[in-house]
Amino acid sequence: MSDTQETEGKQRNVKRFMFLNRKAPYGTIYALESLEVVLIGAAFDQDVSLVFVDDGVYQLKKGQQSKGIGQKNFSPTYRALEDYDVEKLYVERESLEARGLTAEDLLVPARVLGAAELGALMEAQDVVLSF
Amino acid sequence: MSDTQETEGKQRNVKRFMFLNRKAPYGTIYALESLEVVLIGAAFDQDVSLVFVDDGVYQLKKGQQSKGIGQKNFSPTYRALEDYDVEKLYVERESLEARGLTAEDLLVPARVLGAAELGALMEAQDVVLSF
Amino acid sequence: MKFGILVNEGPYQHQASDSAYQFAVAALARGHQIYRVFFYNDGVNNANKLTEPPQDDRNITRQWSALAAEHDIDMVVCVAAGMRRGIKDELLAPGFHISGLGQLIQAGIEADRLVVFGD
Amino acid sequence: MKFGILVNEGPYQHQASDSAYQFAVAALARGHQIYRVFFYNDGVNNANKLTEPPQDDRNITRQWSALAAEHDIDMVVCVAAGMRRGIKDELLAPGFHISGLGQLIQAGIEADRLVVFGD
Amino acid sequence: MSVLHTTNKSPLRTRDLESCLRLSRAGCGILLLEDAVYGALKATSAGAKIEEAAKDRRIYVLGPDLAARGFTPEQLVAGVAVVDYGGFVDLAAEYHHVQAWL
Amino acid sequence: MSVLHTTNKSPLRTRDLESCLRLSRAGCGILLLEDAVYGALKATSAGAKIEEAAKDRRIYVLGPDLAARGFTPEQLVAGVAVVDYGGFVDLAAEYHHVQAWL
Repeated sequence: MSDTQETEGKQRNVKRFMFLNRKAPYGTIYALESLEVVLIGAAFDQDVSLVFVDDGVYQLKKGQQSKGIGQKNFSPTYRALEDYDVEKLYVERESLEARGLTAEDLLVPARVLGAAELGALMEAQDVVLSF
Repeated sequence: MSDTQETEGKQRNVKRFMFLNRKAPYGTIYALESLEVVLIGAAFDQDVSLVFVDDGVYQLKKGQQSKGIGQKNFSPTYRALEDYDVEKLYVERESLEARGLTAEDLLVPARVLGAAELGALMEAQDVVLSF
Repeated sequence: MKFGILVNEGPYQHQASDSAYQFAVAALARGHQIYRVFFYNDGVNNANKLTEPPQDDRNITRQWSALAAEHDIDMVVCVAAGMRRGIKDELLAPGFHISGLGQLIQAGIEADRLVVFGD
Repeated sequence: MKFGILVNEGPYQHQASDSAYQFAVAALARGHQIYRVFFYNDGVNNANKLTEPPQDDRNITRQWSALAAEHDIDMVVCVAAGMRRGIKDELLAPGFHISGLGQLIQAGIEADRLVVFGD
Repeated sequence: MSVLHTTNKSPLRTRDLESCLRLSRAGCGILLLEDAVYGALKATSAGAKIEEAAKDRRIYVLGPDLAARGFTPEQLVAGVAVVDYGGFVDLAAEYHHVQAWL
Repeated sequence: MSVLHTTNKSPLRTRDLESCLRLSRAGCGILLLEDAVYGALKATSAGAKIEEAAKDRRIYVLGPDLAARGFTPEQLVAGVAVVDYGGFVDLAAEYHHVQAWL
């Protein structure tokens, strides 16, 4: 990494990127295309967080079976994020509770944060990508 | 009309068409493109009603000045509807009240109906076009 | 029974076109007729023949074209909405054709039911 | 200051592209730089050179092209989102070019601010 | 038969379902499809409203949309019926007209 | 400076503003643009929430969007500032980053 710094003649640029996901899957494409950005973004060695708020928490719901609507079930890709070293997944507690869900309903481990903590996390970012 | 009936060899087909408008203008195109359907539809001599519910009532708000957002102010077209013999405009009372508006805030005369009456009107339609 | 279908959203971004397609397939399977599918608002983007989604995804445009060919369905792309969004004759996939909004009203008059899919 | 802009919706259907354009114009008027405008999701439809809205309406695609020409702005259409929606090289209006999602991340890294416009 | 109302937005995101319930009448049908299926889950606050509405209206949920989102019919409130696309077509034919709450 | 939040949906239609208010913090800025400008009107129920939020957050309304929709700054709740696109740019530069509530 220090090689890169010297080559570029400046401090290596690591920013805190947050992907803010607030929409349900399948009804719109945002969940899927957000995930596609995350996968590409993983190659850039930035500090990446994925946040699931409101209906975005439904993206991580276990047991999705989308054959009947003619769409591909892309939810297994969330499980592959670990292989891309994307490991910071956060879910808002209030959003889960409003939907009667718990961390056990989710297909990947995600840290559950209350609104106050999550708000602080949002404030600590450099770049927020919303879909 | 009876000429037409004889020519076509069947009873003339007059249906009750309702245009259901529930979205604010400018933020999305639905209000404008709904109005374009109404203008074309007027030539078909059907029984046409326009209904404004929820944020749709904002479509009729007086005083729209859209130059600053680079969009055309299309609200004067609602005033032209009369020339097309489109005269049945309905606004839901509950939607107006939730927005602190009265019939005086609207740029065209529209009949204000409570939810119960409007629900009955909806039931009496043959075709509902939603945008 | 004769169904008319109105599609107000483009492919992929919203589920509207998928739902409309599934509805049409099911209606035909039930022995009903599709009088016309009218594409309006961003719905006109469904007619773009250049669409090429990933191999493991459905090609919505091609699905509509195939259904129209098999069942001789009239698929109309609104000329005004299409002009606004750059969907013109040279871009149309098989089975789609461009016409005026009158075709939508006509569908409302002639079909027994008009079913709207949008956002 | 260097701004990056992300546009997630197509022209006309939503105000997102209009707002993004007005923001870009204002930023340039303030002496800022637009590092890149990235078109993603239905935002890729902004690049369609065939768009031809009514004469009394703005032509959003042409507005972007003119702004890019005047200020030498990099306008990137996402290749994957574009393929999915049929926005390919042959359809691109002047100033737009197709590239990968890496260009969006790069904009996040290089620009001082990334501002997102969508629905 | 009266109207078949359709609504396709999550009631946790938009207020479409509220308006549909306010303006629909006894005897009508309401079909929840796409993201609207979340509204009929026991676990959400919308569920109680749907259960109440089911007393004088017929509530339908599009099964393929429910399954896509990882839920099962058992997780729906009482009094709602699950249909597939063929069932949707049957309903559209059965009611006098179809009204979408977009 | 902390975050500039932006929200563009009418709070009478979606719940985006609620989430923005729930998750934003004291000292941040919130810019209402496009259809979100309706939320800052005195006449709507959202207005009271905005007025409350204005106590520890800076609330901005995009003037051109307000005018397009036929309303004037006088019709906004107390404590909100009206900005034009240039003002939006200034805010985006002033705050540490911009977060859109889509």
